[in-house]
Amino acid sequence: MGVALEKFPAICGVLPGGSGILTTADAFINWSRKSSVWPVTFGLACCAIEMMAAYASRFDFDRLGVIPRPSPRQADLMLIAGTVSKKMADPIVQIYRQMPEPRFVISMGSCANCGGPFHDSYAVLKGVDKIIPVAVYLAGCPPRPEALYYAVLKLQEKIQQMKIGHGAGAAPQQERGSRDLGAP
Amino acid sequence: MSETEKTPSSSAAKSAALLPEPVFTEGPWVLLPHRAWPTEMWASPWKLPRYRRGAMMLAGLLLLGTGAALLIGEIAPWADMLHARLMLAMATFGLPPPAVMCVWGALQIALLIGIFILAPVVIVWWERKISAHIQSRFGPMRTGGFHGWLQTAADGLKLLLKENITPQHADSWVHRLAPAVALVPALVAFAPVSFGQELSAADIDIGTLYIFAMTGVSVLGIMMAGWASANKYSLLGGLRSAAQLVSYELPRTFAVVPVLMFAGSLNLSQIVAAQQGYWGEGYGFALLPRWFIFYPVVGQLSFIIFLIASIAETNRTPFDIPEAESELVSGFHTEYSGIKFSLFFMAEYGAMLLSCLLMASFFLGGGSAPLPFLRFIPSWAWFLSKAVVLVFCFLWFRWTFPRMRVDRLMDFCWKFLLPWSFANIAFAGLYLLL
Amino acid sequence: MTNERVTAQILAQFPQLEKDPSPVKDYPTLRLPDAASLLPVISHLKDSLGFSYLDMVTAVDWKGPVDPAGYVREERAHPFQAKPAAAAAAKPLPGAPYRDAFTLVYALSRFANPLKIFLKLDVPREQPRAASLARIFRTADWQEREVFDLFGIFFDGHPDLRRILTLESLQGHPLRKDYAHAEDRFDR
Amino acid sequence: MNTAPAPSRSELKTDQLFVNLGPQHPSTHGVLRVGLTIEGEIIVKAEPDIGYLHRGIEKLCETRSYGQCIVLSDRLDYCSAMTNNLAFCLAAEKLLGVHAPQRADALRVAMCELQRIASHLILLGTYGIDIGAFTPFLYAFREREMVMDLFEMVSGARLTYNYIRIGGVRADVDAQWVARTREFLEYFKPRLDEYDTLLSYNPIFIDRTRGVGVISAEKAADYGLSGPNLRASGPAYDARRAEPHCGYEKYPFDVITAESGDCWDRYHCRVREMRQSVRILEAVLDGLPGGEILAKVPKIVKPAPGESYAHVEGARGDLGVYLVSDGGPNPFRAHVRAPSFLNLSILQEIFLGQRMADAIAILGSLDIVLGEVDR
Repeated sequence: MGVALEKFPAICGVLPGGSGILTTADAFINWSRKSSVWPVTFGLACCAIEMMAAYASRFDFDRLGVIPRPSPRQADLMLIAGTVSKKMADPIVQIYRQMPEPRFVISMGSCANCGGPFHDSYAVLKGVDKIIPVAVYLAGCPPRPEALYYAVLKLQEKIQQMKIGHGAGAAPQQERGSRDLGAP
Repeated sequence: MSETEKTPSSSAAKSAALLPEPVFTEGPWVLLPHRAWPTEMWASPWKLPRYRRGAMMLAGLLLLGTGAALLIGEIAPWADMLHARLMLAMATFGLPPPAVMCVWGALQIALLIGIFILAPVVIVWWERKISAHIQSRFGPMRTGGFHGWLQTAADGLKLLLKENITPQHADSWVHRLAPAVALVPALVAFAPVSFGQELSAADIDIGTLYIFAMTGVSVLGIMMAGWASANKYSLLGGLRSAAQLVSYELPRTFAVVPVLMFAGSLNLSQIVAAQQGYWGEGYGFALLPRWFIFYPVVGQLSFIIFLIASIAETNRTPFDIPEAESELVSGFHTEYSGIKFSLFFMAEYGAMLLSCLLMASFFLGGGSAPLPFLRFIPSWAWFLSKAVVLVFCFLWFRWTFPRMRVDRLMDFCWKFLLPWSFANIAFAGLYLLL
Repeated sequence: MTNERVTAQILAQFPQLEKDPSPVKDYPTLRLPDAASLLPVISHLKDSLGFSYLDMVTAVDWKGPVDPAGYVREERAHPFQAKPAAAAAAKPLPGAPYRDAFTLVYALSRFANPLKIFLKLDVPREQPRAASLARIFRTADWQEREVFDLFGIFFDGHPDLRRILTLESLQGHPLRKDYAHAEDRFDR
Repeated sequence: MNTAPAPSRSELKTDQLFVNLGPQHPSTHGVLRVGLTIEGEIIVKAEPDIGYLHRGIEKLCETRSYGQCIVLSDRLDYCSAMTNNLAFCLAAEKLLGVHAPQRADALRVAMCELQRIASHLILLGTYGIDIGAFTPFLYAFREREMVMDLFEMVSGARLTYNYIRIGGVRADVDAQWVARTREFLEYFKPRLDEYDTLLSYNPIFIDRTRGVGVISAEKAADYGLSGPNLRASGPAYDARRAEPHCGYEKYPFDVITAESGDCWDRYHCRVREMRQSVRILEAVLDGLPGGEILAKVPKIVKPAPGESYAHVEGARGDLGVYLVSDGGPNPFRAHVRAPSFLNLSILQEIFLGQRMADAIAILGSLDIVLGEVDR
């Protein structure tokens, strides 16, 4: 399917009214992508508890169509929920590489953003964006589940602006950005 | 027990002796505004307007469905009419009858595939809603407006457009073939199912045998997936599932044997036909429908064995060992992404629907109404509603039970279900003898 | 007082032990004179006095105030701070018993007549070595590994003395006061 | 027909399989990695690999002031931050030689017991998921949210409270909070029975956990297990009884023990402990003393050179904090006796000979929090 999606903008380019088709396709594709953001079940530290709370009854992430998948192969989103220690950095990159395009990362909490309260520790990675590209940064230590909601809504806004004409999809642009990521 | 609650009076008296009277001081901070605690929900849910609204909505939906079914009526006459028109139209073009058969067959197949594709979409959404309501939450609410009814469609479209990864070390041909091998048998097995009066795509005489033969093939797909993924979790999941599916195939098949003995046929339509009528009809009042589930002892036993074995066959909790999330990540489909993963998903839900349809046919009288005065509702509506109730049971079990351990699972099958299904055949023979 | 009775009992058995001049507050604290007496004392405590539970094995590095080079400070200016906070080295404080030694601290408890007792053992900073308790208490296994990881104190007779918490590639032992962090590939 | 004798078990060529459990795995409760060598479904070797969440908290404490260290202590065992606060503050108070006022002590007890309920609820939920029942997780978190609300009322935070301070607590409670807590307790008691019907006495659940991962009392003490993991094996060692802090001796509660030390006992000890927490909470609220909530403590805490050790009964076991002061504003050395760390160390032994599925059940029943294991 990825191939078809890559060729699609070029095919539409030669068709009459191709841009209209592209826009409509964009609308549909983006709607489907933003409506079912599946995060990989993956928690690191304190924020993971708030992430669990967000899945649970009161906050109920399922309302937005967000359900956790245990396997990164079936996930779209990686929530970096907690402190990224240096020992954990390589596994995180590996998990990120196992995810299929399009994939997104929410850096949840101060620790994942910049090291947070452990910013001067010898064992903590100062920001997960040093190893993988991050779509949404979420402040707080830990952020409340409502804040995580807000982050997902922001991510949905971002997805809404994706265009297959720009190569967003199971497509080269993001692949260049992330698949060839040199191991730190 | 030592930890039983102390009576409040004694504990209060004791602490009062130790501590002075409680004093409250006012602080400078602001307390949170009132939050919705579940306490009022537990006190009396019917006092909550949203609870009443939800119940009314469900009742309305039920009435709407009944009304629609009444409007349409039996489908078989419509189909006959359509068939006659088609023959007439094609005869005017001078096409021979085999061509009509081809076109008619293609139409039937398209309809079945449509059901097969649509049913998982609806069932998955319904499962998410049911699980959510069991778990005191809402489930999908946003996608598509009304209660997230388009959620699964969005999921499916997204999965279709996701990158399709074949792992580097995987056996790529087997890896790609596995979802198809898992899906196609589940799809093909729908052919002989009788959806109502004279309503089956292929009314073949060995229908039951055919269905069991076909569903038996899908284990191959799961094993292929587990083996070809080059992932240890997948391998373990695939092996577990091979053992499980092959084992539970036996009690599942033997549980149907009494039904076949009573009906005297392997044809699903005739099995359903054998369950028409009511006990006590001869005396002027209808007590119970002559469904096989109401045959004393034999019927209930074979129904329960068939239900349990079907849950195991469709890899659902408490028998979801092949894809045990907390042990094997996602079991045999750990390495599958995008469309291939969704094919597995569809195969699972298709198999589940098939089991429910079979149970409705074998044990619940197919399209026959439970009581004579309800016969005005068309048979296909009865059939579907029975299947829907059974699907609900499947979902309900899934979200209630823990998972069994793999060795216990095998013990349960070989040491409990299988002997009882044999015994049940003997009971059925006794019953027929008397 | 059970505290004092138990302390007296132990002191009677092992006269070379002494009461610690700076005890852990509220608990009987004994100081071991040399590394050789560690195993006999602990065995005696376990076998004869019922201290069957090893609470804690840890260490203290007494070499002056902590070196700021052990912390990673970003070069870029902090929006709320003109300069990195810990750039200036902490001054040695008067009255603190700084010396060139590690102190190993052992805490043992017993369940019947609950009591906790602390044992201390000084090991030199050069060639820090002590006997491993892993043969007496299995819980010492991981705790000694942790002490080895963070302080670099070797435990003779330990079944599996490897790093447990930090990265394999980490240079030095972070909880030593003179630990200086070497920039690794993650800090860039 | 082939007449050759069937190969005996020893002649069959089998191969061992190395399975990497974690660091990203749905049921390792964080970032634990266990290297399992399995033969068929049986585990023949298990190597826990920890440190994936090592943040160097003990090192960081040496440049943070005592007040700032409380913030770090929150993040140790993030499922029960209150007890961590308490352990650190008790150790610092011993160094300083101050005592919290009576009302502060009562509030500390109340918060710690609420925290114990919240923490055990997390175990109850996640253990259900480990065994394959998803629904108890949602129920447990529904109740936990109410505790979070109560904490939010007094501290403003949901997870990392920084509420217990050196010399007392940060903020007082008012009548509304007390009423709310009572309301919660009344609501919570029947829920415990509900959990028992839904999960604890479910035949499949019992089948999965009874007789699995048995730890004898000697082995538990040998490995330094504490908390419910130890008590499930027999020894009735509870820091609240052995060395009462914050006036625990005034409140009625039973030390919950069990006999067999299997997974079910470890799980059910926690469920029964929640009942005891409810009892303690009711007693605390019945006799909440008046007065100050914070003792006179200098703005900059500079204890005289010395050492102190304080331990409390945290949700996961005997949580101790060992502080050394050199007279400066920062702790000279801070060590945390982390119960999860020691509870985890028994893994390498009890995993042997178990099935893969049981391994998950055992790991879940130990109730580890990686933040505390790795520190």
